[in-house]
Amino acid sequence: MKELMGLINIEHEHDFLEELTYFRCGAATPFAGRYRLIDFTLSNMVNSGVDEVAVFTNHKYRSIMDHLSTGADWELARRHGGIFILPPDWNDPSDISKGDLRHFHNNRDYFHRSTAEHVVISGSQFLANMKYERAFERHLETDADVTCITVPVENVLPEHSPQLRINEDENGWVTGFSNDPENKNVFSNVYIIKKDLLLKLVDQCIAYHKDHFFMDGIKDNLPDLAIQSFHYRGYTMFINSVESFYRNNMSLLEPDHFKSLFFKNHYIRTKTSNEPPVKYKEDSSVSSSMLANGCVVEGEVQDSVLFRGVNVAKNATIKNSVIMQRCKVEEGAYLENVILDKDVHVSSGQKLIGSKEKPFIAAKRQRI
Amino acid sequence: MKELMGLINIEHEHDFLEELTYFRCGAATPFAGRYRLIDFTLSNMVNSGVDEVAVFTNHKYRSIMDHLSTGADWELARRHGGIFILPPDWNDPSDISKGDLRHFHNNRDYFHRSTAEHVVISGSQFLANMKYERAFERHLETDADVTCITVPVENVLPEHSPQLRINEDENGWVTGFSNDPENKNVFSNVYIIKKDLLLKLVDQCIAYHKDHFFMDGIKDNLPDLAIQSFHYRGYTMFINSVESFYRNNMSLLEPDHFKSLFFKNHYIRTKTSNEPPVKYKEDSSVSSSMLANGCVVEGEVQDSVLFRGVNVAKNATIKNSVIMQRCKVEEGAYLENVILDKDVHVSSGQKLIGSKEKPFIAAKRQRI
Amino acid sequence: MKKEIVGMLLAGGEGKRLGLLTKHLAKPAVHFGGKYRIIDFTLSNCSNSKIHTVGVLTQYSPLELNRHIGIGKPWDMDRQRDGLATLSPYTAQDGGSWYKGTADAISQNIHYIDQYDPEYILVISGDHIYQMDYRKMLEQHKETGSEATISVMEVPWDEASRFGILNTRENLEIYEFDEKPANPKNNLASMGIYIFTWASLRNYLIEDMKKEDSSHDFGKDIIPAMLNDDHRMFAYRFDGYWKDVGTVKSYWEANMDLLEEDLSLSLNNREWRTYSHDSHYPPHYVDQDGKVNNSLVTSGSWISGSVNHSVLFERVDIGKGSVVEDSILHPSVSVGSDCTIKRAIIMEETVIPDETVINGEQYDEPVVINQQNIADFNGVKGGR
Amino acid sequence: MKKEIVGMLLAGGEGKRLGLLTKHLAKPAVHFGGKYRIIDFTLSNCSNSKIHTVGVLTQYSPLELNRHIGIGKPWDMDRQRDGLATLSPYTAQDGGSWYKGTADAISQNIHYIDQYDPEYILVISGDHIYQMDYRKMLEQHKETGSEATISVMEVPWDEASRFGILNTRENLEIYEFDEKPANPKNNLASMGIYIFTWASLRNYLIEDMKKEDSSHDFGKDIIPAMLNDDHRMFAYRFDGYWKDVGTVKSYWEANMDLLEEDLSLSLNNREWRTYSHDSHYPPHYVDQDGKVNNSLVTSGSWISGSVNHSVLFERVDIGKGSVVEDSILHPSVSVGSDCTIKRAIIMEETVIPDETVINGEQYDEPVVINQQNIADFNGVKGGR
Repeated sequence: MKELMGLINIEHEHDFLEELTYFRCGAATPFAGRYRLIDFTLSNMVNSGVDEVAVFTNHKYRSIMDHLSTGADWELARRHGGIFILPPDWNDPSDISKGDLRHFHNNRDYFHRSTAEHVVISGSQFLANMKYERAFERHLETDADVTCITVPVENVLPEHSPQLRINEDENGWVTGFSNDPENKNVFSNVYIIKKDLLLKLVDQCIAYHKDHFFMDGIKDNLPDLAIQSFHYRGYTMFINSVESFYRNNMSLLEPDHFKSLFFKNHYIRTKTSNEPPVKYKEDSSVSSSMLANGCVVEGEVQDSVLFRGVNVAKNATIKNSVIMQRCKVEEGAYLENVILDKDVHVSSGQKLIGSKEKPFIAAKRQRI
Repeated sequence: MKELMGLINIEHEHDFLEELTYFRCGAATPFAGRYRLIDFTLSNMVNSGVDEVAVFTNHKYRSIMDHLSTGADWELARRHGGIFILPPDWNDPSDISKGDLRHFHNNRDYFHRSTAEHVVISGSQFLANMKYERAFERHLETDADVTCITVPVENVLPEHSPQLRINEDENGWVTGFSNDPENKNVFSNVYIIKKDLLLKLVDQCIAYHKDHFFMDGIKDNLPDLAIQSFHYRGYTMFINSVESFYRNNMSLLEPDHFKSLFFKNHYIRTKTSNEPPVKYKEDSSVSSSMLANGCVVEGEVQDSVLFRGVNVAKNATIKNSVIMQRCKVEEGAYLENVILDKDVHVSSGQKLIGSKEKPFIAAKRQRI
Repeated sequence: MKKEIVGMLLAGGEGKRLGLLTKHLAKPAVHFGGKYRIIDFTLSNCSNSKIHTVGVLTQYSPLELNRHIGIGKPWDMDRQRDGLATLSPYTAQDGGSWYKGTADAISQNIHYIDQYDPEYILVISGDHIYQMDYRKMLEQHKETGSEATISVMEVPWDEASRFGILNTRENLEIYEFDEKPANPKNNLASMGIYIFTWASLRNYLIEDMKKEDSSHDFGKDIIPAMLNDDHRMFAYRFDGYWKDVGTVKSYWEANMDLLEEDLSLSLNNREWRTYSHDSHYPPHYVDQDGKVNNSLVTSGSWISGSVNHSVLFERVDIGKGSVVEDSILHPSVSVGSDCTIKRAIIMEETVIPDETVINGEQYDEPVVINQQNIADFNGVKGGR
Repeated sequence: MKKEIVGMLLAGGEGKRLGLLTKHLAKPAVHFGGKYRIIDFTLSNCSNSKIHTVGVLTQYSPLELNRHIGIGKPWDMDRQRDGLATLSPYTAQDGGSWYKGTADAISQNIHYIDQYDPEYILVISGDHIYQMDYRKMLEQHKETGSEATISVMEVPWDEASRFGILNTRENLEIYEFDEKPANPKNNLASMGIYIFTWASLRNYLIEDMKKEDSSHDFGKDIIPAMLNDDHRMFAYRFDGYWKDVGTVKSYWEANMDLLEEDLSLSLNNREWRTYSHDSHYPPHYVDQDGKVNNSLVTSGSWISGSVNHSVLFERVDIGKGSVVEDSILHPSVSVGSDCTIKRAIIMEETVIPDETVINGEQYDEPVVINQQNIADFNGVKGGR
């Protein structure tokens, strides 16, 4: 099998999560109890046998560096290959590249030093538990220049609207890209491309002062390229707004969704920690909720996501909420439709209620 | 013993090495066959039992990140403590700090989470193989607020001129800082400070819009602080110009200097590699030179420093030169007073001659 | 490379009284406390006490134990010149021999210890559950100028005859060691934690190796020999939680102890963490029918039934209508629907069919269940 | 966790014929080639062949060997669910036993292999020097549909009677194994590198364990038994450099071979790196009186004398006026001034006084010197 190398490119992703992304980039947003958004894509690559992955980061990259660290938790702490976290640090005065092309241009080494002939490229906002093997096989069989992974959705949701839609012929060849809201064939922003072609398109984009590799280099070159569309039909999410973030956390609490995402395929890897098991006390009452290790629960938790190390005191109630790492909810507090960022401390007797459409959000380290 | 934490602050160091620092910061400059400048300070800290070290980097920090990586080669890849490479990545719109105070302000966490009560702070341009234990003992004994390590030099060299000079009384208390060229008591830019005081001075500097922690926070507060001067009398170097870089490389080739720096104390740690032993062939002729692993030598090498993986072909001659990693010097080439950066390829028969005062420099990856 | 103190962790015992639990597994590697193995507690003690040079002596079924400890990464012991070393029996030019007793295991590895030229040596067992700062014990050892310091805890007088009792003077200097005395003179029981001055112990070990009638055991041979020679030896008092998990019953009790509110040992203590490996399982899920009280539950589990006063390891499934009480469920145990499980220890990967009833309350010890013996214990539903 | 192929690396042999070199050291851990240990070559072969699940079977004096291999970091084998495992002799409920032969060592670790449910198993020794892509051998194994594939190299016909010779048909199918045949029918010698189809080997191992008269050896028992049952077995031809460093002479020769210009094995090959640990010693230094030709010299060394056709490990000092020729100097050897050393192997940390003369040319084998025996070999200067 010809080998595949990976690239996670978050240069063009904006920080959509209001208070939650003041100090971290979108890709580093905590999700589903113990993960960050980027874990899903990175795990998919690793689980597909990709053992070199570069991450093109934008600003606020410290959050990504801290999380991914050496890559050891993804089995990517290798002497050769492994993970390459590439923040923007460029010092070539003669460099004329723009947008994400600056990354491609300044990190050419990454592509040259590998023997892989194809690259799988992804953002961080499309979440699924999938392997790329089948798409890659198809890519090779059809000898496509590029293979785009698409999701045929049943209902178009708000988070689909910024995604490109793909038109294709009966053999899966892409005939057009658009943002047509009627088209339910949603592009996942994951694609496989021949490495030689990638390098050629990078040169071309730079020469013509372009600033977006996919839009300018691939989409606008469609007439000259053979692009396949590969349909993925498993459980998927697009997270690109507070609303989609909250709704998808809640939606994951449906047993079927939870099982599809976490138990259907390989496990999603994330940064490991030292948290002990969850301690349930005498009077705890928990239902339809997921709890990460390190929590201590004495109160009531319903339809909620608790990250690592959350403390829920006696008679406290948490409903339809997302409570991030090490939050403390004291006696008698009542939370409904709430998102608490890390280390928030809710005092005894407090009542916080948001709406399903617009949850109440508390930023990191607040005391309420 | 009260514990000591470390900080390497290279924010105010400029990239003095012309072509050699176009793409790397000064602290990452290769030196003495297999090291980078920063290795000396970092090793001194580790060899003194310091097991948490932060590095405040400036621009071009990728070179530092690549070199230090997880810190494993310095035994600093720890689950708790270890190394913290902190590039400038700040996103707090309310932050009013300036200069290196931005680092101190945005990385307060680093100081708070440690139980150490004192911090040893250093730049990267002062090179020695020393332990800080004795200076620290003295710091505690005298209950100094700050202890500055100074070097009483015999001959003032050009590289000493940017360094502060220290006046002290008979008990070692600092009475003044200056740049007086007559004063031979040169400040090494290494000092130990009480952590509480450090945090207090940081607040004060920020409140008054200062931009240089040592100059504004310590030097200008001398009347209010009890500052000790601790004399270090071992072999030392200051590297802050091409001239001092080259001269000190050459000076290290004196057996006494080499032994003082490398065999008198602990070993200087650096990034490990996989290079095989140096292969000397039939006709090689080498004298008064240091050679790092991975070299293959068939020609003549005199009074020179060869980094890892350098190839010296038959009848090639290298004199008084510094040849960095993986350079190839082909048959019959003649090099004298030359600095070659990494991966330079000198073709057969070429003649490159610089002067002792101004060596010939070739930037990375050139073919000559 | 000189070290002040080197730890020697005895992890080779068979743990016969743990029955099925140690049939194919070294006792220190037995699962404990919802995500740990027994040895994690002593290794974490070393790490938290900043003793990073530790030899782990293994002999019995060490495969999983070795895989678990590796080169000690979770305990920050993966170091270049010191760190953790696994010391298993080996052959040399004069042949090889198995470790014949606790002291013999150390004796056969004198060359390992000598590499570090230590002043002191800490000898501990990998099968006790406790959180202890060995540095404090070392400080006392140095202050008293002892040749040996033995950690002790007070036991109720009426139980003292079940322990190795140290008879001490008022200043805690030991003058006599009583193994399971019929009429105890004291109630300070040895916890099997020793600090020795290495130069002194080294001689006793070499002497002991020569004695054919010796059982090569610290408690039975080395300590009495040292006392006999009137060496200065002190007891070190420990007041915290300590438990030898040597039997199925004590193993079960120690797990259940973790559910107590005011235990001095806490897995949630951030100043004294218990380190182990972490998995990549998702957070556990309690569905709308699930009910959990007074229990530990770990990543990857799925609770549709009722769990009370139990310890559940990773990836445990509890089916709808099932009731789990006073039980310990090892990793990847799957309990079907409408089961009742009481006072049982269910071993790794056991699949329990729907409507199974396992009631350990009728036995003296909690029952240990695996896939092979499950039928023997399956009672009739409602027959409790 | 399923793996296509698992490597089993035999590293427990005593290496008696290496004499002093293996007195306190497992043979695979003996220093080799200026900065390596013998086992680095096979471990690097595994790593370069992308076989990352490897069990290393140790038994004899494993302390340094264990420290060297750790959890396999230099070879990229420090992985969470597979990677490198050290498999030393252990006890189980039915007691314990030492590894009695190459096949027995594997048999006692069937449970280790079974964890990975492999299709194939690679059996190699930790005491051969060669660079080989096991994937190519595996490809042939699959293409031919063999039960066993044995790597072979051509040896000169007149030496064939010193080897285990495989008699093959034209397509390389093996029909007979001749251990040191008086009248060899073939000149293809077994290199002790086997790929087996695991399901098949597993049965033979279990059968072999039951045979009391078996020596439990691959060459003597398993292969003949398989041939006897008419299994499909093929030879795999290898043309590169291969050397068994089983004697002091062959050990010395293999080191000297590294100085050859056109050896097919190269430490400088960036496509097939030989991995090991690296040290923190500074670059080596050749002073104004130093002279080095045709040699390997490593970090931390200091050369003031003359070195010719020799292999110097880390931190070796050669004093002024000394001459070193045809010799191997292990780490931290210090040679005083005005010494002459010829055809000698000087062991770790030996300090050689000024004016010592060691001339190994007068002996059949190169001399092996350590601090204890140096006086026995010290000749009179000029007396050569």
